[in-house]
Amino acid sequence: MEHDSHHIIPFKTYLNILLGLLFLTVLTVLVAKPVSGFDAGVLNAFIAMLIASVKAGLVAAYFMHLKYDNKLHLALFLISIFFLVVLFAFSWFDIITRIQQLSTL
Amino acid sequence: MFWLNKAHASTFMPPQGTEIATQYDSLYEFIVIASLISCVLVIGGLAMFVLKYKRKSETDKTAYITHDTRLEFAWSFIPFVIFLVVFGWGTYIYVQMRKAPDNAFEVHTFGQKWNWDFVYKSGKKSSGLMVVPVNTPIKLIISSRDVLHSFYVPAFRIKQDAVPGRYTKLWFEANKVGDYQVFCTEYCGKDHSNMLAKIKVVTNEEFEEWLQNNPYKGLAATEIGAQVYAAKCVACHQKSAEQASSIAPSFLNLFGKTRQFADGSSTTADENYIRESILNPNAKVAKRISGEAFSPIMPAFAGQLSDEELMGIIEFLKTLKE
Amino acid sequence: MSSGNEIIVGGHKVAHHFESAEQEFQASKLGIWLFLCTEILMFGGLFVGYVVFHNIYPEMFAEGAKHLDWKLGSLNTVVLLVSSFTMVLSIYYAQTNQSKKTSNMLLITFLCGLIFMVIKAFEYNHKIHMGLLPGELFTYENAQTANLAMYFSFYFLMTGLHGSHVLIGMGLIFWLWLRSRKNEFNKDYYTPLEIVGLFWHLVDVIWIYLFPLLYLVG
Amino acid sequence: MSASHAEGKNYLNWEKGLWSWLTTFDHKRIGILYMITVMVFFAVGGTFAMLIRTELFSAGPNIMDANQYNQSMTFHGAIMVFMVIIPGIPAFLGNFFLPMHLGAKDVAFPRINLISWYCLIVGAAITLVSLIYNGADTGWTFYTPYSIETDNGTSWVVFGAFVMGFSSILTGLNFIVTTHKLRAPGMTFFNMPLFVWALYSTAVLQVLATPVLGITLLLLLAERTMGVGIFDPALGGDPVLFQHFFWFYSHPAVYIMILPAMGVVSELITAFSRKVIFGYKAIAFSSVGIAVVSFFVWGHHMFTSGQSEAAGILFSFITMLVGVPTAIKTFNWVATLYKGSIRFDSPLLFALGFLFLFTIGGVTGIMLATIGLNIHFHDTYFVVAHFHYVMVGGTLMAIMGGIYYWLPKMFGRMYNEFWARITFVLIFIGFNVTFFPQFILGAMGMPRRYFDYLPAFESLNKISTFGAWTIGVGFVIALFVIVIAIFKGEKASDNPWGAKTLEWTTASPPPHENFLETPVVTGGPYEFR
Repeated sequence: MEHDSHHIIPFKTYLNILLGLLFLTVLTVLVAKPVSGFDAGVLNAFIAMLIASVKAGLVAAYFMHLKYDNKLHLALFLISIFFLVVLFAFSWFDIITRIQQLSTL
Repeated sequence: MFWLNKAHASTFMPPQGTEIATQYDSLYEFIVIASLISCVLVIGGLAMFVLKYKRKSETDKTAYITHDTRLEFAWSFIPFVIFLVVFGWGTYIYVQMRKAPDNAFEVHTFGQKWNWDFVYKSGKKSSGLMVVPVNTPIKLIISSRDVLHSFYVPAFRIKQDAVPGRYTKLWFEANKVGDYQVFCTEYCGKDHSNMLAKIKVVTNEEFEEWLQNNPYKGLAATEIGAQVYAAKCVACHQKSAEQASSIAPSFLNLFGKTRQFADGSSTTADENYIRESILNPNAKVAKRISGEAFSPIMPAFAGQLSDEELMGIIEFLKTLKE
Repeated sequence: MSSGNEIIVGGHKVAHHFESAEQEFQASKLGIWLFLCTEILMFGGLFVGYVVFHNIYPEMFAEGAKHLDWKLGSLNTVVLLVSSFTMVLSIYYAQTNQSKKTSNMLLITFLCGLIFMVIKAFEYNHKIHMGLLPGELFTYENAQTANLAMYFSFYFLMTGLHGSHVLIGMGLIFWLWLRSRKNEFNKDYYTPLEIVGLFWHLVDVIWIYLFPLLYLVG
Repeated sequence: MSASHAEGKNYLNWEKGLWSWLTTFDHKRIGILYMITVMVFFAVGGTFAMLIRTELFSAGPNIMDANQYNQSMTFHGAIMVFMVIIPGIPAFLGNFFLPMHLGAKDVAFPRINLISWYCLIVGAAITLVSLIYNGADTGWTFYTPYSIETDNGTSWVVFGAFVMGFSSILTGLNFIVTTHKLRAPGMTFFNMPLFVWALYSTAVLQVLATPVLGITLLLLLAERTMGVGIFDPALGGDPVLFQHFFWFYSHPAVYIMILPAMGVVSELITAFSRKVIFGYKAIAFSSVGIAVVSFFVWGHHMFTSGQSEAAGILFSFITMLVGVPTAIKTFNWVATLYKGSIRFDSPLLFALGFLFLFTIGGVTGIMLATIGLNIHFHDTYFVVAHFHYVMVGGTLMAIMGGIYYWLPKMFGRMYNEFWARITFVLIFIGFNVTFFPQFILGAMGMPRRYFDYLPAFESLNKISTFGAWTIGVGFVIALFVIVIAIFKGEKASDNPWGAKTLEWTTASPPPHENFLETPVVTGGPYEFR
């Protein structure tokens, strides 16, 4: 436990992660429709969110040390995201299952 | 169980105005009885243990019972099964409550601070009173002109919020002729508790006659105005001298007077001004006697009032002089 | 307190109710992680609102995104990523007892935050000038879709809340920089660096999502 | 150890003067600060309750007009929820006893603990500023669009609630870290008293749910100042989405209010029956289970709101699942009494009162969870009666029992048993007289938040008002009993009840760092053998 939490990640790893993040930033800009005109249709948002999640994962795992840290912290991180998904999922479930009623006047 | 049925229906719950209300009450009675039994078990057990195992001396030894898996499973599983039964039964009733027959007669219902307006497809309008035929499915298409309201008929055991900007629905089929109370159950401000209405269930013939009938037939303009005032205006606009706490200007001595507005301009309160103030109230917002502007909270009445009714209000205002 | 058993590790006095410096360090980290959870859920509320209305009004959001400058957004992304990198390096140098470098990295991190805010200020200024403002303040006249004001409500609320976190983070990093110049951090005691670092990275992670959502997908 | 632990020194006289209290980092002193604040707020909220009930004594205006009634109703709700019940048990009893139950010297972050108290005070002060701007009349639920357009000090109440949210978050954060990191040697998770389990579950809710309330209130403020339109249908927004956001916090908040009370009851029942708790793990896990499931049920507040039918049925189903762990707890408490050695001191009376009222609150909860039945009961006095049975009958009973139980430990003095029993009788009977008729009123169809009502409802309302006055008298007497005990009570021994949890092993009142020597734990918390 003690070893884990004070784990020193080598300088080179940090640098590689930064380069990776910058590369992904360029990538997400390049595949975005408003910039390049490249249109993946409904997948546009999906691709952008996927790249963002990979970036966020890199930051969390290395810069925030989750990869080497107490697993409780990782659990907390995931739990908070899970409850966020719950908030969205139930609210959205309500909105899409509403039966639209229109005025008949 | 028959006597219990009677007792509940006549004492605690409102009269049953629809078939669904009868079904509702059966489930309600089932749960009440199940609840009574579980309360007797829990509270009775509690009382029994407490009395029986009263402390006798300071050196009493108590049993060291940490758990009993079978017992604990039983009292988790049995409630769970009961809850599932109740859930299934309740959902069955709910689905019937929500699914209006296709041939239902439609009445548009609008909530507005603080009264209910009903509009029929024939163009007939009514405020605070909905007249419907007996033994006919009625579908309400509900919306609100300002904030949230909720249309609640205890005798039919139904309720639905009126949400501004969209339409919600509700249906019922009254099986007895009579008057039924309507409440607003979503808090909507000062006169929330006075936002009442009546549903009058009549025979088909009476309903047809009511639908054809012009309520203003033979009335003078001022009398029409007085009726519209009582239905739509009185909640905010008084006929007496203006109080400091009023939320809207008084109608007393209004006509012909010079009005001061929030933006500094002024005009004479003539027919055109009054017409504009009703149809598009926020175009000119009046000031209080103290000089402070009223809040622009009045909903626009464009499309709700006929020319006859507008004329009526103007004539009625002319009579409010002191 | 005049307790006789003070524990001093790396020049830092461990608070009286902890048994060891390690216990204190672990408690602090758990505390900041719980705080980050609250941040995630708080920003999350806005994200949920954004996604809900984006799905309801896709054209309106697409039009809104066109009014944002993706070049400035990308630049800001790079600035924040670099600042995260320098933040993590300051911890790295503390862990390896190179306190001069620790303090330099903190200064660079602070300056990156400043650059981010300056660029943001230019963007805001442009939007305000155009009348692309939230809700009732919206005065832009050439909107193609209804309710375009809502897009800018989200834009200003999300970037505004994020910007206020950047400002708070900058304040904290400045405070750490002052402390690091007094050589307060070393391999045995760098808890404040770790805690502020985690906060700063979370601010970065939130921007990582805000950037594509607002500027690219729309 | 050191001079501070000399004979006769305890946390009360360790430092002197008002300033030492306002700047203290000692969890016990902060607990006492919370006790005083919560009591003051309870008096204010209770006064509003008396005004409401007096106004409703008969139909028509009695002592106030509709606007004043709506404001009383709003302030009663907001004060009782945000300033009394949410901080009530966790921040007052929890602050004092959670570290002692764990054998710790303090909570993990004493400074943050004090900041959390100041957040509550500042938030409450901001709320009161609204009174200058004509009060607030939205109800504590702040439903849009009414809360957007109403023209008064609502923004201040909203902002005050936002600040008080931080108080709740920081307390929860502190408790989680303390439970994880500061347990005494041998204090495993399953050696912890059930009060700690309950507080831990509560803390998880406080940390995970409150931020969503925070952002919801910020959005509401933005609506009121800039008209951002997210919840305003006139600008393309959705008022029902506000309710989703609001209840995502406020349903778990209901459990923030009741879970700690369940923890207190577990302590009281074991201590006064001198018996090991029946089904320790079942109670502990049901606390956690309730906490988790409570995040999935918020839509049962919205069955009639314009939410979709499918969502309503789903929420109704999940709500049924919460009933199971709640039932388990109740049965386990009753089973604990079996073959015990029961002494009828007032803390136990309050615990039994809790069980009685909570059972009624629970079964009516099942009625409300049933979507078909809910349609008729929603927003009527049935709901009002139900949540008062759970929150007042539950939480307030537990607070009163907890205060009497721990008073000898907190202040080293005993209360007057006779008068304490009188308060129990008055509060218990008054409570049932007040709220049981409200179930019937609700079934008859009387909507809630009504300033005026139809004549048919009058007689039951009269009974209810008499009951409310009885509760009022009960609490006034209780205040005297407590204050007299603190200053004039007989000296109490270190463990007057013969209870087994760690706080009773140290002096009364406890020394500055709780224990002269860090305790070493070898077994469960209720080892009455």
